[in-house]
Amino acid sequence: MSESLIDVAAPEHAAPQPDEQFDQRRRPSIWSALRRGKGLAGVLLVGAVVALGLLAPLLAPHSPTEQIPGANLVGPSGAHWLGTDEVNRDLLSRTLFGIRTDLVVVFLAVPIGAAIGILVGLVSSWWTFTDVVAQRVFDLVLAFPTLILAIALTAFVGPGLRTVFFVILAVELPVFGRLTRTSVRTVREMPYVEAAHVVGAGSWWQLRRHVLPNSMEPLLVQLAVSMSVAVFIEGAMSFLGLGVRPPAPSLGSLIRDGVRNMYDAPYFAVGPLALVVALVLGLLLVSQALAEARRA
Amino acid sequence: MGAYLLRRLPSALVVLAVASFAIFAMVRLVPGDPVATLAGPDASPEARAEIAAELGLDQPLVTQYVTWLGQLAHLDLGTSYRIGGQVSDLVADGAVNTIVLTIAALLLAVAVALVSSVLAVVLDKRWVNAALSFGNTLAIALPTFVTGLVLILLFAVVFPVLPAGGTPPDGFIARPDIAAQYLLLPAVCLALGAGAALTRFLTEALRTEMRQPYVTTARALGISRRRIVLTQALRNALPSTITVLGIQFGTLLGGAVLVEAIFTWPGLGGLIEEAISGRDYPLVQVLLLLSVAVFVAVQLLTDVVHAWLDPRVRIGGAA
Amino acid sequence: SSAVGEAHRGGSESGPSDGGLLRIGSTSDIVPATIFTNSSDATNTLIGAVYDSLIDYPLDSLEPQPRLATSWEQADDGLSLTLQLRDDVKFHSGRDFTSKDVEFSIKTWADPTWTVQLQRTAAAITGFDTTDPHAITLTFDHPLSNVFDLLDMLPIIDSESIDELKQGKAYVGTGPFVFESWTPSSKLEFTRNDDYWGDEPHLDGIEVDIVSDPQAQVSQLRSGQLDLITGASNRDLETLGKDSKFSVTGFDGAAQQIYVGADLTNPNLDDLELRKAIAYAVDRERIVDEVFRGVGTPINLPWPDYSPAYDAAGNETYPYDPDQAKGIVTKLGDLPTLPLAYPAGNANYEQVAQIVQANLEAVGIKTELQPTEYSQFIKQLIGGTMGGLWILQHAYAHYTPSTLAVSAYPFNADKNASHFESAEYKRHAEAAWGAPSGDSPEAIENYQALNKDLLDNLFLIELALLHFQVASTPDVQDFTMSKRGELDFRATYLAD
Amino acid sequence: MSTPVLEVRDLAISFSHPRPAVRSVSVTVDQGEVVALVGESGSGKSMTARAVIGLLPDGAVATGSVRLRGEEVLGLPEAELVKVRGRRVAMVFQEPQTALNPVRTIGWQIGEALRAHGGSRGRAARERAVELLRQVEIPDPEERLGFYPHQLSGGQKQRVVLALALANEPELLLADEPTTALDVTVQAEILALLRRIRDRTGTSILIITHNMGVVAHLADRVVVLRQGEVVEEAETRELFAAPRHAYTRQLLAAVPRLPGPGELVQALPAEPAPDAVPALEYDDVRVHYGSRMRGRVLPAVDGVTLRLERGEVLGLVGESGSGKTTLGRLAAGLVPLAGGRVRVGGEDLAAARGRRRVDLRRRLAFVHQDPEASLDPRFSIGEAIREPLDVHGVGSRQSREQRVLELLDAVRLPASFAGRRPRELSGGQRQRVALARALTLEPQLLIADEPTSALDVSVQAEVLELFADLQRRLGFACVFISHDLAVVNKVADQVAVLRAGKVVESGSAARVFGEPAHDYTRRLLDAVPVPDPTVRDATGPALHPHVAAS
Ligand SMILES: Nc1ncnc2c1ncn2[C@@H]1O[C@H](COP(=O)(O)OP(=O)(O)OP(=O)(O)O)[C@@H](O)[C@H]1O
Ligand SMILES: Nc1ncnc2c1ncn2[C@@H]1O[C@H](COP(=O)(O)OP(=O)(O)OP(=O)(O)O)[C@@H](O)[C@H]1O
Ligand SMILES: [Mg+2]
Ligand SMILES: [Mg+2]
Repeated sequence: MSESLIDVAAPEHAAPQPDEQFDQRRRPSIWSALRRGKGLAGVLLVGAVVALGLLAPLLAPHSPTEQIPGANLVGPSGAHWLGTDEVNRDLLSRTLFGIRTDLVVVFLAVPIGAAIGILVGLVSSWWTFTDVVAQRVFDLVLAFPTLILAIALTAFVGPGLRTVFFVILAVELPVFGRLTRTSVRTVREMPYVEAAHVVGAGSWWQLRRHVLPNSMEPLLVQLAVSMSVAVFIEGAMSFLGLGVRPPAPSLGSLIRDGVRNMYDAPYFAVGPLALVVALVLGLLLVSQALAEARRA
Repeated sequence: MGAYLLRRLPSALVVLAVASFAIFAMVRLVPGDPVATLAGPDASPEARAEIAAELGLDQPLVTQYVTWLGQLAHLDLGTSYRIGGQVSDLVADGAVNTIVLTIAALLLAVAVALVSSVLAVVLDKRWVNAALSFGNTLAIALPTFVTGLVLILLFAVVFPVLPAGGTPPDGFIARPDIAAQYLLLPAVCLALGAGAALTRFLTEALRTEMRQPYVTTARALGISRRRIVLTQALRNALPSTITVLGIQFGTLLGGAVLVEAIFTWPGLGGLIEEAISGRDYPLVQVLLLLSVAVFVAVQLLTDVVHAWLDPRVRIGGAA
Repeated sequence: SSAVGEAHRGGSESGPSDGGLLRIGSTSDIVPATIFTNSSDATNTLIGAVYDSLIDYPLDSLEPQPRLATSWEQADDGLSLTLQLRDDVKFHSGRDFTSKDVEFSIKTWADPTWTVQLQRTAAAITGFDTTDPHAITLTFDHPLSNVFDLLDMLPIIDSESIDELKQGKAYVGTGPFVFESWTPSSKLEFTRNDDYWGDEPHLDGIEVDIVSDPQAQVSQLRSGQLDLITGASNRDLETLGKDSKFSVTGFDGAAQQIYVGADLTNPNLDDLELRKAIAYAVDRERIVDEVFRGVGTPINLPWPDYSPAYDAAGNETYPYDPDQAKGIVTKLGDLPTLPLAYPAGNANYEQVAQIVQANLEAVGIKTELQPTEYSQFIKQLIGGTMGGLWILQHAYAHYTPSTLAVSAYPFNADKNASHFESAEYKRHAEAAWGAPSGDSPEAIENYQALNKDLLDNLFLIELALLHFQVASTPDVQDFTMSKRGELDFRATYLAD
Repeated sequence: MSTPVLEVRDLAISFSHPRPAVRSVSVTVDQGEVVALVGESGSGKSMTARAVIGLLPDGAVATGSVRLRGEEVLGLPEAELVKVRGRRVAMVFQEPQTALNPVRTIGWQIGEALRAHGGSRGRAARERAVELLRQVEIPDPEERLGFYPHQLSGGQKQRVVLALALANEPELLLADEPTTALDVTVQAEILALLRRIRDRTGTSILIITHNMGVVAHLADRVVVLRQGEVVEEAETRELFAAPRHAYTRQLLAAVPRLPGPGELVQALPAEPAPDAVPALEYDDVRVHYGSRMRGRVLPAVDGVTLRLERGEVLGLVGESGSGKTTLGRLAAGLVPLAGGRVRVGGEDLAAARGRRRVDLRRRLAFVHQDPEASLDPRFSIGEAIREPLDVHGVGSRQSREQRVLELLDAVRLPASFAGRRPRELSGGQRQRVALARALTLEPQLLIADEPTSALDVSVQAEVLELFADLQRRLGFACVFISHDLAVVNKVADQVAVLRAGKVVESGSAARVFGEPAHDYTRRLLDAVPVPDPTVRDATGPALHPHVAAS
C-alpha cells in the first residue's frame, strides 16, 4: 500500500476543534471496571481468600495436622479462634491450609474446564454436524453422576487432587460448552457478525472476535457458580477417599465435617463456609462489574 | 418443530446405543465387585462363586452385554442384584418421587428467578439489588447439605411447622395439602442454588436487554418500565435463560442425591448412589441410561423452546 | 391440616400400655439376598420382629434360654442334640410350626448362597430326626462347641414362602410381628401378631423408615417424626443422652470390635517387632474417649468380659507406651511409609485412622491414609491385597469364642486378610470349634492358647470393644436387644 | 399567543468527553407548527430531540430547560415522564432498523403502544393497527401484522416505527430522520400523511432531516444547528431565499439536484470492452423468503438479470421493499438463491471454497443499510475500521493504525473518535464509520446499501466527492443503493429501477433519469421533493418541474 488514500481525498474541511485532542480518552477497559466499585470489592474479596491461602504457613498458629492433646471439639476461644475439630486440630490452621487445596481446584480446574468447554462450544456449534455430535457427547457426560465419574476416574488415575481436577474438568466442560453454544446461536445472527463475515473473516475469527466477547456475561456468572460447586465436589470426593486424603485439609472436607457436627459444634463449618461465601460473592461481584462495564 | 424432533430421533437413538455401550463398559471398569459387596467379607469362596453364577457374572462380558441389550429390546430392565426386585418397579417407584421433587424444585427455582430478577430490574433500586445479590451469593455458596440442615433445624426442630423429612404417607394425590407440606422443605433446599443461579443469569440478561434500542422505542411510546420488562425484555432474555435452565436441570438432578438423603426422600438419586456403592450393575445401567435419555430430551426441548421464543434462531446448527 | 400434627403420635386412648405404632429410623435398607447375615440395622429389626429362634442367649452370658425349643439334651460325645419344641406355635400364614421347619431352616443356612455367618456350623449338621413334629434330633459331623450360637442366631423360616423371601416379597415367621410390606429404600411395615404364642405384644405395629443420613435420623427424632433411631453418631448420642427429652439406651450384648489389621505380605509388617511397636503406639483410651465418646473399652483381645475366653491380664499386654514403641522403631531402622486403609465415607473410621496415624507418626512410623470406597475395600480384603495396615470392625467375639475363629474372616485360620498362616493357630481354632461344649475346661484351655496366638502374632491389633446404642423418645418403654443385635419389641409399649 | 407546545431554552448536553454534544440550543414549536431541525451530522439534533422526550443515553448530562406547554420536563422523574411519552410527545428514532423488538410481531408491538395508554384492545386494536400500517403505506397490512421485524425491509421498518409513534395521536411528534430509508414515492406519501395529521389534529412536528427537499415541502420554520449551537433560525421560505449564516449557505449549495429536463448529462465513461469479465453479474436470480412449509413464500427478487462492468457504478433505486437490499446481499453471498446465478468477477461466490472464497471476499466490500447493527458494540470505532486489515493481515500494526486515521479523516470524522464505541456516535457518524470500514481494503467491488442516507448534505457532498475520487482512482465497481435519486444521478453510471423484485428499467443514468421509459420511473422522478419552498407553495406537493414541463 504505497499510496495513501488520503491525498486523494484532499482534506480541506474545517480544522479540528481545539479541545478535540483532549478527547483521546481510551474507552473504559475491562481492567478499569475492576479498579473501582463492585469490581474492586470483588477482586479484593477473591484476593483476600487467595492471600489467606498463600500465606497460610505464616498465618496459621498450628500445623494443620497437629493433634493438640485434650482439645477435642472445643468452641472458638482465644487459643483457637475457630475452635478445634474432632481429632483435636486447630480449625483456623486447617481452614487456612484448606484454601491451598482449593486454589488448585477453583482457580485452575474450573477455569481450564471452562476454557476448554467454551472452545468446544464455540467451534462445534458453527456446523450442524459437529454441533449435534458435541451436544450428544455433552449429554452423555452430563448424564453420568459426578460420583460415578469420580470413582471411574480414580480407578485409572488413583485418588488425589489430580483426580478431583479431572473430575471437575469433566463436569464443567459440558456446562460451559452448552452455555457457549446458546450464546453463539443468538449472537451469530447479529448483523455485525455478518459484517465481519463479509470482509472475509473466517469462522474462527468471527467466533473469537465477535461471538465470544458478546457472550461473556452468562459465562462469567456460570464461572462463579461452578467455582463454588467445585469446592463441594472436592469435599464430597475427599470424603469418599477419591480426593484429597486426610489428614490434609480442604475447604470442602472441612465443611462436610462441620455439617456432621452441626448439633454439637455449630461453629465448626463457619470458617470454611465464610470463605466460600466470600469467594462466590467476590466472583459474582466481578462478573457483575464486568457485565456492567460491557453494557456501558 | 415436530418435524425437527422427528429428524433428531435417529441421532438420539444412536446416542442411546452408544451410551448403552459406554455405560456398560464404564460400570464394569469401576473397580469393586458386586459379589464381594453382596456377600460381605466373611463369606466363603464357594458362596461367592455360587452367587456369581446366580447373577450371571461368570459369563464373558460380551455375553453379558448382549444379554442385557436383548432384555432391553424386550423392555425387560432386569433384576436388581441387591434388592432382588424388578429394576423397572424400583425405578418406577423412585422416579415418581424424584420427578415430583425435581419438578417442584424446578418450578420453584423458575418462580424465584422470574420474580426476583424482574423485581430487581423493574425497581432498579440499590438496596433491592444489594439484598438480592447477597441472597443469591448465599444460595450459591452454601451447599445443599448445609442449607438442608439449616432448613430442617429451623422449620422442623426449633419451630416444628413442617416435617423434617420423608414422603407424604398417603401419597401425593390423596391429600395434596399434606403432600405439599412434605414437599416444601426438600424442594426449597433443592431449588435454592438453581434458583439463585438462574436469577443471576436472568437479571444480567434483562439488564442487557434494557439497553437495547427497542426498549428506548417502547419507552418513547410511554410504556411503563414494568410492562417493558414483563412483555418485551423478558421475552428477549428468555432464550438464553432456557438453556441455563436446561443445564441447571442437570444440577438439580445431581443435587437430588444429597437432598434425597437429607430429607429421606426415596428417589432415584438415593437409588443410584446405593446401586453404585453396591455395584448393582443392572440397576446402575438402567438408571444411567435413563439419565442419558432425560438429558437428550431436555436438550432437544430447550432447543425447540429456544427457537420458538426467538424467531431469528435457526433450529439446530448453522445453515 | 398439618403434616407435623399428624406425624406426632397422638396419645393412645386405650391406656398407656397398649397400641400405637412405633416408628424406627434405620440407616440401611434390607438386602433380600443376604437377609440372614445381620448386615444392616433394618435387617436386624426385621428378623427380630418377624422370626423366633429356637433358643435365646441372654445379653451378658452364653447360657441358652428356651424360646421355640423348650428344652434340649446333648449327647455326651457332643455329636447330637435333641430339642423339644413348643407345640402351640403357628406361622403367620396359619401353618403349625413343626420339627420339619427346624430342619428346613438349618438346611437353608447351610446353603452357601445365603452367606450366613455360621454356614460352616450349619453345614456340619448332617442328620435330622423329625419323626416327632415337636422334637428334633440333630446329628453332627463332629462336635460343635458353638451349636447353641447357631440355634440362637437361626430364625425359623417358613418353607412355603422361601421364593418370595428371596425376592423380598414376603417374610413369614412365627415372631411377634407380621411383615406387611417393604418399599425398597423407603420403609418396612409390621403389624402385631395377634396369635403370638408368647405374651401378646403391646404395639399395634412397627414402621421402619430407612433414613440413610445419620443426621436426618437425629432431626427426625428431634422433630417427633421418629420414636427410635439406630444410626445416630456417637457424638449425637452423647448430646441426646444429656437431653431430658430423649433417652439413649446401650446394650452390652451385641458388641463389635474395631481393630488395625496388618497384611503380612508387606515386608515391613512381616516383622513382628514392627507390629508390636504399632500395638504399643496406639492410644486406645483416646480413641474410645474422643471418637466413641466413652462408649467402649480399650482391648488387646476381642472378648467381652463374660466370654469364657476373656482374659483381663491379656488385655494389658500392649498398653499405650510410645516410648517403648519408639525404642522398637529405632532398632528397626528406616521404615518406608505404610499404607493405612479404611472404608471411606464413615466418620468414625476416618477419625480413628487419623488418630492412629498421628500415634504412629509420633513413634516414627509414617503412614499414608487410604480411604477406600467400601466395595473396593471389601474386594481388597477378601482378595488379601490390602498390602499394609487397615482399620475395620469385626463382630462375633460375644458368642462362643470358637465362632469367631471359624466364621469371622479376619480370624479365619484357613485364609485371612492378613495372610497369617500358622499350623498352631489353625489347630487351636479347630480344636476350640470341635470341642463338645463351649465352656468345658478343655475348650477354655484352647481359648487360652488362641489368646496367646493372637497376642503373640498380632496380625490383628485390637483397639476397642464397642457397644451398641440407640436413641429414642422416653415414651418408648421396655425394649431390649438380643445378642444377635436385633431390637426386641415383644414387651415394648408407648407411654404418654 | 398561547403557550408554545414545545419550548427548549439554552439546552446543553454533555458526555464524558470534553466536547459537549449540545452547547446551547433553543427551539420553540407552536401548536400545529412544523419545525425542521437541520444541520451537520453530529451537531446534536438527535440529542436535542431525545432530551425533549427524556430519553437521553446514559451518561448524558443535560442542563437548560425543556417545557411542554409551559411544563418543565427536563429532569422529571421517570414515573411522570411515562405519562408524557407516547400520548403527548412521541418520537421516531433515527435508526429504525434496530428500534423494533426482534422477537415480537409488529402487530403485537403496535397493539402494545395502544394498550400503554389504555387504548383499544382485541379486535379494535387490530383494526387500528391495520389502519396505521395502511396509513404508512405498508402493503398487505393484515398479513404484515404477523411479521417479525427481521422479515421487513429497511423502509418498511421505518414506517412501522412511524406508525408506532402515531398510534396515540400525540400532540407533538419528534421525527428524527423519518424518511431516510424510504423511496421518494413513499416519502411523498409520508410527508403528505404528516401534513394531513397536522391539519386534522393540530399535531405539532419537530422534524429532523438532512433532506432539504423534505424541509422545503413540510416545514414552516427551520432551525439550523452546527456543533451544538443554533446558527440560524428562520421561516422556511425566508431561509431558502436568503440564508444569512455562511453554514446555511454552504448547506444549501451542497444540495444535489436532479438535472432538469433539458440538461442531459452527456459525459459517459468509456465503454469497457464487451468481452471483459463483468465485475458483477446477476443472471435471472430469484430469492424467496419465508418457508414453503408454512405455505408463505414471498418472492423478494424475481428474475433479475443485471450486469455491472468493472469500474462502473450501478445505482439501484426503487420502491422500499422492492428487493434492493436483497440484491446487494446476494452479491455478497449472504442470501441463499432460489434460482439463477450470481457471479462476482466471473466467479460463483456460492461455489467458491476455502482460500478462494476468502480471496473473493477480500475484493468485495459491503456497507450495511443499518450501520448501527453492523458495528460490533464492543469494538471501538478504530478497531471496527481496522478489522478488515486485521483479518487479512495487511501491513504492520502501525501502518494499520495509520490507515484508520486516514480513513476517519476521509469520512470527516476526527481522529479522536477512534477510541469511541458505536453507541457514542450520532447516526450520521456511524454511517460514515461503516463506509470507511468498507473502503479499508480498497475493494474491487463495493456494495453500498444507502451509504449516505443519514448524512447532511454538506457532509454527504464531501463523502460523495471522496467516493468519486476513490472510484476513479481505484477503479472499483460499485452497486450503489439509494433512495436519493439526485445522489444516484451524481455517482452512478448505470441505473436499475426495481419494483416488487423485478427490474422495470435499466440503462445509463443519464438515459434513465433524462428519458425515463417506464411509468414507474417517471413517477419516482416526479415524487422527488424539490428543495425549494416556493415550488411547494405554487404547485402543491408531488409536483415536479419535470412533469410541469412535459
Ligand atoms: N451516547 C453517547 N455518548 C457520547 N457521545 C455521544 C453519544 N451519543 C451522541 N454523542 C455525540 O453527541 C454529538 C451529537 O449527537 P447527535 O446524535 O445529536 O447528532 P445528530 O445531529 O443527530 O447527527 P446525525 O445527523 O449524524 O444523526 C455527536 O458528536 C456524537 O458523537
Ligand atoms: N428475512 C426475511 N424474511 C421474510 N421476508 C423478508 C426477509 N427479508 C426481507 N423480506 C422481504 O423481502 C422484500 C424485499 O426486502 P429488501 O430488504 O430487499 O427491500 P429493499 O428494497 O432493500 O427495501 P428498503 O428500501 O425499504 O430497504 C420485502 O418485502 C421484505 O418484507
Ligand atoms: Mg441524529
Ligand atoms: Mg433495503
